Amino acid sequence: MHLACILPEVILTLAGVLIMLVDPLLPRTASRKPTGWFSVLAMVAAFAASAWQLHLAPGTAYYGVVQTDAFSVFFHLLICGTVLVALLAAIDSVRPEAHDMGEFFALILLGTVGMLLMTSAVELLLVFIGLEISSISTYILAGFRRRSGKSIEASIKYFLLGSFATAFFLYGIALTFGATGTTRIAAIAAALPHTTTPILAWTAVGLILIGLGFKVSAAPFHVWTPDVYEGAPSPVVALMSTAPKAAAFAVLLRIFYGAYPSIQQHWWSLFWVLAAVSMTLGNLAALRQQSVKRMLAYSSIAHAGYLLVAFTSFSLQGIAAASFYALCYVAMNVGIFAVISHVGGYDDHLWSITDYRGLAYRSPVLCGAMAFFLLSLIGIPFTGGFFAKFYVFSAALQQGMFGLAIIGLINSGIAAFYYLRLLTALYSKPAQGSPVLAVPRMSITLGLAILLSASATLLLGVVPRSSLDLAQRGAGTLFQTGHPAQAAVQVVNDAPSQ
Amino acid sequence: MVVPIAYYLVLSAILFSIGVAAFLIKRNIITVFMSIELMLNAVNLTFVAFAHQWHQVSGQIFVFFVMVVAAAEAAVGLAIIIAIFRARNTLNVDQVNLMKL
Amino acid sequence: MASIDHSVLTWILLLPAFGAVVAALLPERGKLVQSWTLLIALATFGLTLHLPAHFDYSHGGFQFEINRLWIVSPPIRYHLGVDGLSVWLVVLTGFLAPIGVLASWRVIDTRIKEFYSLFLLQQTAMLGVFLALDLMVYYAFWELSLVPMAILIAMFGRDPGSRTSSRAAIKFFLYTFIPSALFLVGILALYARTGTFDYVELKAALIQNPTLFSPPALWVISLSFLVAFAVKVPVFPLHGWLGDVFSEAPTAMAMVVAGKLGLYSLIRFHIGLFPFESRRVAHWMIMLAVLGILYGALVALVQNDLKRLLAFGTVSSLSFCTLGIYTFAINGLDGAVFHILSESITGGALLVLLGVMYERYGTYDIERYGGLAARTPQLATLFVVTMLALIGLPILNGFVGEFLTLSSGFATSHLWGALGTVGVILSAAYMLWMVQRVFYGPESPLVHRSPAHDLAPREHLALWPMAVLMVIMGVFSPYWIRAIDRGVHSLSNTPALNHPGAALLSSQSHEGEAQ
Amino acid sequence: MAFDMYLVIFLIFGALCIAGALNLLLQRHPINSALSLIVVMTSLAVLYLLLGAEFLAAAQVIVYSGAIMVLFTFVIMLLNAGEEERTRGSRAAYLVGFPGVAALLGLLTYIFLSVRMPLGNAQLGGGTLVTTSDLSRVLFRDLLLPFEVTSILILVAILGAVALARKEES
Amino acid sequence: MSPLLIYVLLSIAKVAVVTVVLLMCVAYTVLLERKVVGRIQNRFGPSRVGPFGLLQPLADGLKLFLKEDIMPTSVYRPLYILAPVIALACALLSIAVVPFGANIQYRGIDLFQISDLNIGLLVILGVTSVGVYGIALSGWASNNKYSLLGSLRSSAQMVSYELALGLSLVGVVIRAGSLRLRDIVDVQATHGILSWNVFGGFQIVAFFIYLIAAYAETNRAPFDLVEAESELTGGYHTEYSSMKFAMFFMAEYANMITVGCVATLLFFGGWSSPFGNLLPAPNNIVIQALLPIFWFVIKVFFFVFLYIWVRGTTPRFRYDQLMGFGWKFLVPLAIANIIVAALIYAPR
Repeated sequence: MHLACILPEVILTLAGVLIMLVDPLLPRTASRKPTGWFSVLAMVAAFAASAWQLHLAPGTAYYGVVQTDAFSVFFHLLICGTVLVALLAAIDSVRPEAHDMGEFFALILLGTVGMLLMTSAVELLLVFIGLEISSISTYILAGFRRRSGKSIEASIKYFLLGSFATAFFLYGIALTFGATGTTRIAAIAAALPHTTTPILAWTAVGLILIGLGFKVSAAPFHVWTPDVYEGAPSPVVALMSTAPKAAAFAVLLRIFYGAYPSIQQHWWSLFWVLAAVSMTLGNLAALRQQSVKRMLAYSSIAHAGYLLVAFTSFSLQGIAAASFYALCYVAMNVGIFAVISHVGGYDDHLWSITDYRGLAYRSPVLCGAMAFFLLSLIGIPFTGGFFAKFYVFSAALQQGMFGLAIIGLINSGIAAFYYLRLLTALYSKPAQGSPVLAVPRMSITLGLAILLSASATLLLGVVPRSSLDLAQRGAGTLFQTGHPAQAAVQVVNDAPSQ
Repeated sequence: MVVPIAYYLVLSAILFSIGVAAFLIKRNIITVFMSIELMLNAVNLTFVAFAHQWHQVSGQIFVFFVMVVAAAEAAVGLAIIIAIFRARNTLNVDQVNLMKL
Repeated sequence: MASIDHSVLTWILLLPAFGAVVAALLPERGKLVQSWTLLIALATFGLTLHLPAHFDYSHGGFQFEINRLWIVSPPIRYHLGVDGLSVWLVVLTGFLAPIGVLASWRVIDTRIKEFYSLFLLQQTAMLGVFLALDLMVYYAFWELSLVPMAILIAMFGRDPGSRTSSRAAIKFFLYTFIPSALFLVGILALYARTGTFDYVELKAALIQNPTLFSPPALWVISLSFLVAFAVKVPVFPLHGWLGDVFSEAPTAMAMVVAGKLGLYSLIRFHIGLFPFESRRVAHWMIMLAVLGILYGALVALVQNDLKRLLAFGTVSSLSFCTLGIYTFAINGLDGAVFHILSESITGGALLVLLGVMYERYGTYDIERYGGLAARTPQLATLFVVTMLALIGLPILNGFVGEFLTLSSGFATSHLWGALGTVGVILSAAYMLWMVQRVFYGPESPLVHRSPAHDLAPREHLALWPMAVLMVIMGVFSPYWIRAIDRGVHSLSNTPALNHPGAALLSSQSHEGEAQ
Repeated sequence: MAFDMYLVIFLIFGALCIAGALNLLLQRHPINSALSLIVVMTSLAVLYLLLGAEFLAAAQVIVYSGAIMVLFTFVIMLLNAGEEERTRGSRAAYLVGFPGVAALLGLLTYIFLSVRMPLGNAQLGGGTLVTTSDLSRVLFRDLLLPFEVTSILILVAILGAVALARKEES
Repeated sequence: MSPLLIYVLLSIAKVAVVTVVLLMCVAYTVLLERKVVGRIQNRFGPSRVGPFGLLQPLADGLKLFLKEDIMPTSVYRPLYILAPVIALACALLSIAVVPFGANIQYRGIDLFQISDLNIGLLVILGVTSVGVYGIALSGWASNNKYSLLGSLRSSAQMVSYELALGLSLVGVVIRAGSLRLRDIVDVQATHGILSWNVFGGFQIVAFFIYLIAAYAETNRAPFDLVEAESELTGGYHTEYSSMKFAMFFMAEYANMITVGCVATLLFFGGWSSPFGNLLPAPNNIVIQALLPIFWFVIKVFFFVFLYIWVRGTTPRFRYDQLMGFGWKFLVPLAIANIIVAALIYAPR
């Protein structure tokens, strides 16, 4: 029973270890592609296992350290699906002759274990360790293209700022522990209303927000994002701009709604500011970018801002909207980076927006996919991006956050501009005299990756019902467990009537 | 034989702040990384102090895990630093700027 | 009613979308894609004709309704329906599609699949806007309608891939998108209080429960609606995008870009949902409309580019509709809706004609034309007929709308009415002057050099239906007005503020659920 | 007198910590910074002892001073890192950083001192000594899963260190 | 006298006695080494100063003390001076927690152990791990390529073998259920040699791992690559002379003795007699106190002798062999040993 709660994690760990064991035994000259296929298989299994977890009765395991509920399963599915797509995109984009591909895939699998644990952990210690596993593996993956100075530079920047953020996050946990004497999320929520040192908890909230703000690249903690996205290999960016971020958002939700609901009045304004600054700064900076990857990096900052809008509405809809936004965001982002990793090439020889001019004339299908993802990022109806934004802002408006909603939607107008710049470039004729670099044939795996993410984006835009239901169920579990205080009040109110 | 817990916390806050300051102004990547270690150590002190206050073992265990994490980070971080030295032949953060910040 | 009545709207909506998907998959061989698109467009048109044929003119509410729950929470309903206001607009959209296909038949010679599938997608989006009765569904189609247009402008601009065409695309997109974003805030704000996106329920809720919103809040919401629609129309100071789009967009797209979506939305959602607030802005809107009439006409006078001239002419012409709408007189509203129809047809016809000329001479520059009438008499004839319709010659369709709107304008304010009439004269002036410069006078070197091809059968096929329609609409206007009247009756001043809206609306919503 | 002893030890090692940390900040040669950091870490170990965390004190010395910092010095030696150049650095770091750090310090100090009473005092002895077996009882039961998961973390770190430090074959 | 004063005075006395004895031992271990290695190499070793050369250490010491203290110009001075101090201090420090004999107390003060800590074993590990800095910094501060290479080698070597060393002790700790050295000895005391960890505790594999790793930790042959004369001249102490050199020298031998003490405590029953309770306990309190010390010294001497013996007879490893051996053989073996030990002791 305990093992069932961490079944996906177990599968992925075993697979990762197996790859590491087998990899040295393979002949030096042999292709490492089969390890990629194997990891795809493992990820599918993990996805299935997560789906199977839906039928488990929600509950905790391992002495209340992990919790399986609709919320964790939702994010499990999201993360497994995203990593699956990223893996598919990576198999043929990375150089097949490289000898460290076994490690590459093993790192992805093990990193995914960390992300999955982040979403299901209800003990801050496990959250922290999961966060570190996923972070460290992404630091390494970012520097995987070692021959390029940029890649390793991205790695060091990511590493230093990520660790810096970790220290803040940890400080926040320490102060929470100081205020409540526990690091279990439910216990914190229960102890918080009675603490003698609430000011510690308030400080903790701020520090945790700084720490996780870095991880989700919310402005003003976003400084690493553009450089890292630009420098890291595109298949890795497809992964690290999506799954770890979704996991970090899950942690944010879990911590703030699960542990700190009783001091909500102290933190919602922080989210307000963070959201507004992220949206505005991200979009304004994206306007000036020439590099496609940098532009998308800034856009991801803006998207983090949109998502944070959902946090300001302290409601079930808010959680559901945030979860759903995370889902849509990863679907479209992993897709667009899958395209970029193919078009730009492993060494990013095509990087600027002008390089992408006339892509429609060279490979119409890829270009169509990219255009579709861009439209979703803009938030055009019948794509996931639209509904995501819609839910987030409707949740915010239900709490009367008019200012934030208006800032957000004006921002989405600004954002449309730079996405369109790329979009129109795709469909323009290539500039005269510029060398037309051939895009290599798309491999089946990449096609599959793009197809998966595109269909996910489309389905989320047309029939969002089932995924939204799951998000709402997850939100329900989180919102209930997060309110022992309210439950206590109800008991008190019930008492006289008996 | 008493010292207020708050003194320990203030000490840890001082160390943490010095760590942040060092992170911001040091120019050698290794030293920058060391300032992160200093920050983590400061946090550890907070944990131990609170563990003492609450008579809770879990606070100390947290520190134990932080040490493990710090060790893992050190291994990876130093490997990255070696790799960047190979690629760029410098350890100055200001010269690690192929991409504009 | 036949059983198809329950699903006909869905068919109308899905057929072009289906066609778009298939068109994207078809091989580019011969005229296969064009033929397929034409087939789909004609089929859609055929389906839309079902609506007026089975329309119940005695009934003021929505017909052919379909109302299913799409998403449970928040409750978004797949709610479609037509009433007298939208029925003819739907038919019009269906009617223009095959003409658009015919107009692009030869002009579009690269990336054919992309063009036609986007064209059909645009068709779906526009039909969706006219049919949707759930605000979210409506908004979805409203936004969707931007996309094919923007991409097509970027891809098939006058000089494909040039900076100007992508700038026009971006300009068009942003002009509409940013106000739409605020519009979405407005929708969400309405939803936050009323808990529904359904047009009918929302309207009832707003009427029954006036304390739901504070007056300033409702005022701001109504403004967010108004701005989004006004940009799309475009109303006078917000018309910046139109010139670029007209001059860059391919003919088939330029035909549909202006006018009807925005004006329809103004009537349906601004006036319909916010009767009080819209009356508060009425005199401003009338003023803007008249300014638009004059400004458009004056700027059109000095244009040297045919398409730009047409763009400003369109601004001027559409302002008559705005004028009519905000008089809140039944005449004005009838006239406005009728004028939307006629303007779309005439303007479309003119664009096709310009396209025909461009195909032959490769320019829109008026200076380089001259004496065309002698070489291409059929073209000239049709051009003149269309032009006369546009300037509002009696017995042609343009007259009806202009007359109705201006007369109600006079009733509201003599000054504005008088100025609007000046606009009519000005429009006659720039049109006639343009025709004179292009078709008469000495043959220009360009015309002299080029071989003279008069209209081809395909072009006849595209143009004659419109020309015939102009006459029919001018003569038998009551046939259309009859339906429109039912649609806009409840919105007009005469009965609006004291009519038993609540009772009527509640009966409608019951019907909606019964279906 | 005994009361004073405890406070005095705390003050001595606290001051040593701060001095070490400041020295880390001020020294220009990385090896000096590293040694200062070792001083900080070792003094912290003493403070842990004062707080009754003897296992942690030992672990602090073994893991931090004995393993992590050795790695640091090793790398400094390997790369022969010289004195750091006083490049201008980003001005933003100075403009925003220092006031920010000062504000952070001030804020945290204020907060901690304001809750001085509810937090109480640290006492030597008094049954607060946490033995290794107390620790292991919690570690291997309540926190078994995090402990196991740590192995994945270390695995990732090893994998990464190997993958990154390996010379790229061309 | 107040109890506190007695406590302080007695503690200081203990420290002084232990330090002096240890340093004496160090000096004579050097002599022993020269003698034994001499015999192994078929020569006599020092024999001129005093009877059998017994005063040789004194002479060596005097020479080193009186020699001019040379400070090379290009060294990094603070660390150059600090390094030998660290090395010697760490070498001497760990003896503080070693119990030399049975727990005999005078006025509540343990006579045969300077400090009895719950985590004695960890303290030894901690101090040893800090000892790396002495060698590492000396090489770096010397600003000499041989020194640097020597200290680089030593850092890597010591960090690598520390792992195996630490892991090898886990089995012992599991058996005792404590990190306190007295507890560890106590569980081995009952049945004499049969209950020693190395035999009765099934820790013979662990013992060998410990021994090998400890040799590497102390940079002794066959792992003395740090100061391999043929490759690196003097290795890390190439630039050192006189007193500072002597400190390194003393540190090395003190470490040997510490290793011997720890091996005795952990695997050979510490001060307990090899016959366990077979022999009747002596009545005389003095014999009762000194007999354990006798056993302890015998055992430690054995280990010290073993050190010298190994040095005299085994060839040196190559650097890659050294690393490969440590990581690919010792560490996995140590982990396997932990698993076995856990399985053995789990049923209890």
